[in-house]
Amino acid sequence: MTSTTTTDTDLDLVLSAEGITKSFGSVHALRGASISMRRGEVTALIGDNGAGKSTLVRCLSGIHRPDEGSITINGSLVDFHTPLEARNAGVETVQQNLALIEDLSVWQNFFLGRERTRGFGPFRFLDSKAMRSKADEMLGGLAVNVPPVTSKVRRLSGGQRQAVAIARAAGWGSPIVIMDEPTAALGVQETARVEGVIKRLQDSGVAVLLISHNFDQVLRLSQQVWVMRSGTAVAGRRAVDTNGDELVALITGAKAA
Amino acid sequence: MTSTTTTDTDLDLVLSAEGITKSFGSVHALRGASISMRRGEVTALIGDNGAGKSTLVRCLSGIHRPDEGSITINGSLVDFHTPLEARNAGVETVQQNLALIEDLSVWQNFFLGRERTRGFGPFRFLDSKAMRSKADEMLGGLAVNVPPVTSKVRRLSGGQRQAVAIARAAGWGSPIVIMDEPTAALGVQETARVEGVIKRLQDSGVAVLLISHNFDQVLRLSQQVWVMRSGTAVAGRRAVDTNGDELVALITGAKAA
Amino acid sequence: MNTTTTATAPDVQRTTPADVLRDARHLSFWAEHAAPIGLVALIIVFSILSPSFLTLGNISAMLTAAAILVILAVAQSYVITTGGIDLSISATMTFGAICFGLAFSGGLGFWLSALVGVLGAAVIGIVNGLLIASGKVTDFIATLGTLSVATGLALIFSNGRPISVLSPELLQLTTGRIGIVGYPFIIAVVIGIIAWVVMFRTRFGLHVQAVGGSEEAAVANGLSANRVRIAVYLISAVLAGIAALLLVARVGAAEPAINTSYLLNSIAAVVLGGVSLTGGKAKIVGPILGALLLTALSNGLTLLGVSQFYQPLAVGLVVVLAALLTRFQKR
Amino acid sequence: MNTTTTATAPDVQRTTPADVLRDARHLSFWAEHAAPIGLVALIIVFSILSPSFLTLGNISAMLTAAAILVILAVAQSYVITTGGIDLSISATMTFGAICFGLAFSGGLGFWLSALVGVLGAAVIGIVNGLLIASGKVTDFIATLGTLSVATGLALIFSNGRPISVLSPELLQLTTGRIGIVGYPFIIAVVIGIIAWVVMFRTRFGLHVQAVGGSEEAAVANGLSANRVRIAVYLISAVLAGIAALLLVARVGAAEPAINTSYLLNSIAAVVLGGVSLTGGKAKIVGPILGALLLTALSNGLTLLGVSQFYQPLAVGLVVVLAALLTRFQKR
Amino acid sequence: PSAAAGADGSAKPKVAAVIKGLDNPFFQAMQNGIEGTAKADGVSATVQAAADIGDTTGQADKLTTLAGQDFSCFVVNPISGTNLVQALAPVGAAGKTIVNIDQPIDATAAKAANLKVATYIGTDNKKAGGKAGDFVTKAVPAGSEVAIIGGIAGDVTSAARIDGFKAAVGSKVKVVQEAAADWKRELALTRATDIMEAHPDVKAFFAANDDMGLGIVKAVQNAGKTGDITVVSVDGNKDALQSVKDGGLSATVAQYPYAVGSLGVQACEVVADGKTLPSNIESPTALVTKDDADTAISKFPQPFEEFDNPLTSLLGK
Ligand SMILES: Nc1ncnc2c1ncn2[C@@H]1O[C@H](COP(=O)(O)OP(=O)(O)OP(=O)(O)O)[C@@H](O)[C@H]1O
Ligand SMILES: Nc1ncnc2c1ncn2[C@@H]1O[C@H](COP(=O)(O)OP(=O)(O)OP(=O)(O)O)[C@@H](O)[C@H]1O
Ligand SMILES: [Mg+2]
Ligand SMILES: [Mg+2]
Repeated sequence: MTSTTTTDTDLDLVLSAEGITKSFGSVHALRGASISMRRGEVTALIGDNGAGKSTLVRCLSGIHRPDEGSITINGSLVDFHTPLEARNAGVETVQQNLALIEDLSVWQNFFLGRERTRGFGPFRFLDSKAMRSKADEMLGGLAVNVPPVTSKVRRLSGGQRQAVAIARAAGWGSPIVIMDEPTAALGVQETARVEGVIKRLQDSGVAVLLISHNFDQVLRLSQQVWVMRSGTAVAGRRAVDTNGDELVALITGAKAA
Repeated sequence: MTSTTTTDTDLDLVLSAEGITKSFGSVHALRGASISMRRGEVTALIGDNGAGKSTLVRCLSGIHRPDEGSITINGSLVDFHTPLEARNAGVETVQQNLALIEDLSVWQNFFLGRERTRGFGPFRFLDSKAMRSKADEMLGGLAVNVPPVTSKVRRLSGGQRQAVAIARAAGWGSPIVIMDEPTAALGVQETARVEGVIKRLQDSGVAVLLISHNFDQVLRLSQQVWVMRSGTAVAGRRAVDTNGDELVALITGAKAA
Repeated sequence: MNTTTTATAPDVQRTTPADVLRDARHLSFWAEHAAPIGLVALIIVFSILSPSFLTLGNISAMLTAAAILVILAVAQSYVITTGGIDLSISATMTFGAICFGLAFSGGLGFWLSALVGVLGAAVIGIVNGLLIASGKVTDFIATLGTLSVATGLALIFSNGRPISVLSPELLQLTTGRIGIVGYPFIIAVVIGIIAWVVMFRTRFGLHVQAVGGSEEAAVANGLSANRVRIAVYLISAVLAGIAALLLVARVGAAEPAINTSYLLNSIAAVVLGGVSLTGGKAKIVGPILGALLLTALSNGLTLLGVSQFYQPLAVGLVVVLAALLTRFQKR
Repeated sequence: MNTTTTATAPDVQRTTPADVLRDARHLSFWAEHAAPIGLVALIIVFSILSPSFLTLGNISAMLTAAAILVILAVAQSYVITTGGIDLSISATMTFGAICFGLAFSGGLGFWLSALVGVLGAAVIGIVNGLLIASGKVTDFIATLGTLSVATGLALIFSNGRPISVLSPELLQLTTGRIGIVGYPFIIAVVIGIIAWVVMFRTRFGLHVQAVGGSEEAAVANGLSANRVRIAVYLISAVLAGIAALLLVARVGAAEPAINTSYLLNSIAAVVLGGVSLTGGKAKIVGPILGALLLTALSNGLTLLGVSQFYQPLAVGLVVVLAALLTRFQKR
Repeated sequence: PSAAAGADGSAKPKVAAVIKGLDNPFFQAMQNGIEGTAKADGVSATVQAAADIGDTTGQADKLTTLAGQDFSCFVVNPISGTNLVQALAPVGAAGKTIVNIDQPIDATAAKAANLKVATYIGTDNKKAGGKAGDFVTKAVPAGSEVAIIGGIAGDVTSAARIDGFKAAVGSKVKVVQEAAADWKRELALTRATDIMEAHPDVKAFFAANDDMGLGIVKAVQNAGKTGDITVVSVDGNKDALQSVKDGGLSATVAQYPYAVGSLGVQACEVVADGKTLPSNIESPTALVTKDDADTAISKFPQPFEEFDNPLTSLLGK
């Protein structure tokens, strides 16, 4: 925590992405971005609109497949074809758009894609009771004020939704949790709650990747900051060694890294 | 600018809303909110998610009709049935969702609802040349880096879109401009540009209503701050008389106004 | 202006029992239940106007007549839940019937022929699914195309002629009954129950609803939207194939004629059942009741001897009225 | 890891000429132009296979035969641009034809009867518009309902029998021609031109596209989405009424039979013309070419003596292929 | 005078036929009649059909397409009395032969369009309905309840057959209901079942075509009333004849579509030979009951009773 530089041989490295490129038709969203995350740290990813932050996150969480580059998790190379594979490798993500389904209930959203079933053979039915109580417990454990897990997401306010999405990502004990602008649309109270969750995750040894436009938040919460510009990570800084002005200069390109 | 209280008899009052209520089915979004705006000032509206800020904005801009309450503009009562009426009364709004149409070009979006035509009688055709050059001029005057006005909005980045929406609202010389979270998703550079636009509007005598979750921004830009909680404006403060901590306390209800 | 309005409790999202009651007095209550309410209303009206309407014989006849539409409505409901639509459903049924008829005349025997019929229909379903899921063709156009293709194939295979099918199993299927309920309706109900259990009690059903609710979110949560879509069109086609067997059993022949009315009625039944065409909200019982409603409407109008000219008018009015009700549905 | 990658110029949004060229080599170029490309391909194939295809007489016949579908495709294109769909379009045409026929047999004379026919159709359009705009009924269901209602009314009014209309004006309409181009196609082209000018050169047309692009944004910009929607369904119905006159002129009688094929073909023509069913992207020339393509397809298959049974198959395959192309369209 | 008529009278006509929808076996038999006779006589013939029974303009379009080619004789079976008149106008103007089969072209419309039809060959649908009506009046006691099931509401053929039926039964039986079953077997079954519920005493059904008749037979069987209820239909399709034989349908009025098609081609040949046609050729219709079902089946698709073909002598065969 006191070292000011990261090295590639760091034993604490849980995730590293090297030279990731990704194009959509003629739009080159990523042009060889490299970042890394360490165990028990909050790593921040900042950059202007369209810098490629969300695209990088989508590559890490299996929604996109990078055109080039490699992703290493706990020392072994991975190649995600689907979000499920990323999940199974221990990467949980809170997408920028939350990825909740409005017409389903809170617990159904919680377990989407990893439902628990009872019965055997072709006769496997949803074990809704177990899932409801587990979802209740997970939300409760985060001490966020949410309505019953049986209510539809459609009836939830923006803040409540964000809480559900974050609790879902945080609740599986995954070693890596990525949050894409989790507090962008949140009010003060909600923001404070989410920051609390991030701190608690960090304390329990999880590596958190936080995307945010809010430098105060970034400097307050993170240990390592990556700055993206035009599809590449142009600079990496230890949070203690930098300040808002330097970050702005790095983002705008006024200062070379 | 140095007075620390607003009074109802203020001659500079350009807009005041009194006791606005609005319900959607069983959801009481507004429960008698009252705010006012003064000429040449930036008025901020803050509050937690779901406090009713956007709903109030939508009432002021003619999208919703309040269930109860009155809106006064330049001393005369108004009752908007459509957004067009609000526009004609001098209220321009940048909605939280920007209200741009992706499949239309920039200049078409600019003039939507107030197109210029040539010809006479039933044979009135769009004067696209005039509109294109006017739109170009309006965008250029704001000195924002945008692509040609003939390109489709779909091809614009988030920041560029925000610029178009703001230029559109700012470009008609309307005395009142409302901006609902104009910088929520913007990066540092884009945010700085938008703040520049707001200051310029203010300098030219326009009354600006700014909704934002960012207290630094609010305190930096505005002269008057209204705090909303649960559908009412619980407090009004002159910006010079308050600080972030007080605003947080007012928003959360930790401190009564 | 500096005076403070006291903040009321922040219960914006809470609904009180009083609200619920007020809602029930409002139209949204009626909207959620357009099909059962309409059905009960029709039954009351018709049984007052015609003494034959509520006789056991007529009820039995109605249920048997409703069986095919019930199955198609369940099929269409799966597709519509994902936000799609299957315009080829009745053409697929026709195609399945012809496949069955040909196999049977070819001497394959009832069970094998039935399998051929269902598999024939399934092929159309897979084509639909692949076009829509992998080909990214709009559901509307893909199934409009396969509607034409299936119709053409049915005409070509059958050479445009009905194929008589006389088999004891088929006869059993039409005439067999338990109490007053004929086998066709029993089959339809069994299919309805299975469809309900699959939709609401299995992972697959949850995934169907999730893809309909938001494909992007579903994919981000590790579901394969393509696989779900293909499965749904396959289910629709297989059910159309089963309906084809009932159709052949009912008339004793496989006919290449196009049944546009089954297509429109299957969609109308689903909408009457309270399912929104935008997807994400699954219902099975509603569409079944919608199918019964449409069958009862046609039966009652015939019993009353209402002129054939007034029947489309009556059906149109019922559909529009029900839709007007449904719009008050809560989201 | 602390080393800096030099930032490249931020040209993420800029498209270079090279990109455009690459795009053209890609499928999106073909997709935007599915209708003209398909039309040219068909013309080449048919004129090789049949010497009669490109004779003046056959071209003239094709154009006349295409007139009604061209008008309906233009009508449907307006509706689809707002993101709606008009399933009642062919039933409205039938209803308009019956109104015209009744007025004419009632002795109102050609011009007044024509007005009655168009007004009759317009009523259905207004009902559609009110149901969809004010009643907030899904377009699909509202027009499905009025399809039934209009059919019923046409049957009731005509007592189910065709009404012969023998008028010199009508005869003139069918037989008159300028060069090889018959009056019906000239009328269709004039309607197409007016529709194009209105769509792309007037405020109303811009508003139609805006409402289709995003109703919410259009309303926030001071447009009345309801008024636009009602207008669009009214336009669709009025054009269907004009098509009804051509229909009566062609078959010499106003007949109460529904022409379902016109409905499906009008939608297919619009989609072939490169218009997406989600709305917001207006096209007029494309749908007209789509209508010509479908007419040429049926004409060519007839010339080649292809059996009736293979015709739906061919149409279905063309629709699916064109849709597969269109999916590569750029957004 | 036919364009292709040679001086020696041995010229063969080039025949184009446009008939109703091939989704009905009736018109398939008609097509077979045209093609079979053409082949036997060494005449070239092209047959096109409407997509379905409601496809009036599509049929006209097909005819227009063929009109532009070098056919010398057009055999047409229009869907309605008027729908082909406009399309035929250029054919008539070019002096080509027009032979009208099955559904008569509306005389006033033809006159208005200056159209000369060489001959009309066909069965009066009204007469066919009449034969069915006569049969029913004999088969059931006077005053019995009778129901009618027609094709698509508003269809011309259906209306003609039903009108004929009603005229024949007059007031001898009581027509309790008239329903539409869109020419479909399944829908006829449903309608008949419903009608039997509403009118348990119904003694006879008349269906406007065989397909619907077979559906009604099934409904009667399901209700266990086989033998108690008389079912008559019109067409004389193979399935229907078989059903008559097996005791399902009580009778069908055979219209011999094969013969109609065949006569159409022969009429073209007569004109090509430079001879004149009678203005009206009646093709046979016959009521087929259980007694003659076997004969009818063995002769199918030819008429089972000898009939006087005026064209045979003209062709010198
Ligand atoms: N699916 C896609 N198709 C085409 N272009 C895309 C797609 N996703 C992203 N892009 C483009 O890639 C670039 C990077 O987008 P990205 O969403 O990664 O930016 P970001 O850094 O997350 O910005 P923000 O701060 O606004 O969220 C942008 O120019 C965007 O338009
Ligand atoms: N059209 C609507 N229908 C039903 N409920 C609505 C509608 N619009 C807003 N609401 C509800 O009204 C309340 C106030 O919403 P509003 O959008 O005004 O909040 P806000 O203060 O703008 O919040 P944010 O900071 O998240 O933008 C919320 O509970 C919201 O769910
Ligand atoms: Mg992003
Ligand atoms: Mg808001």
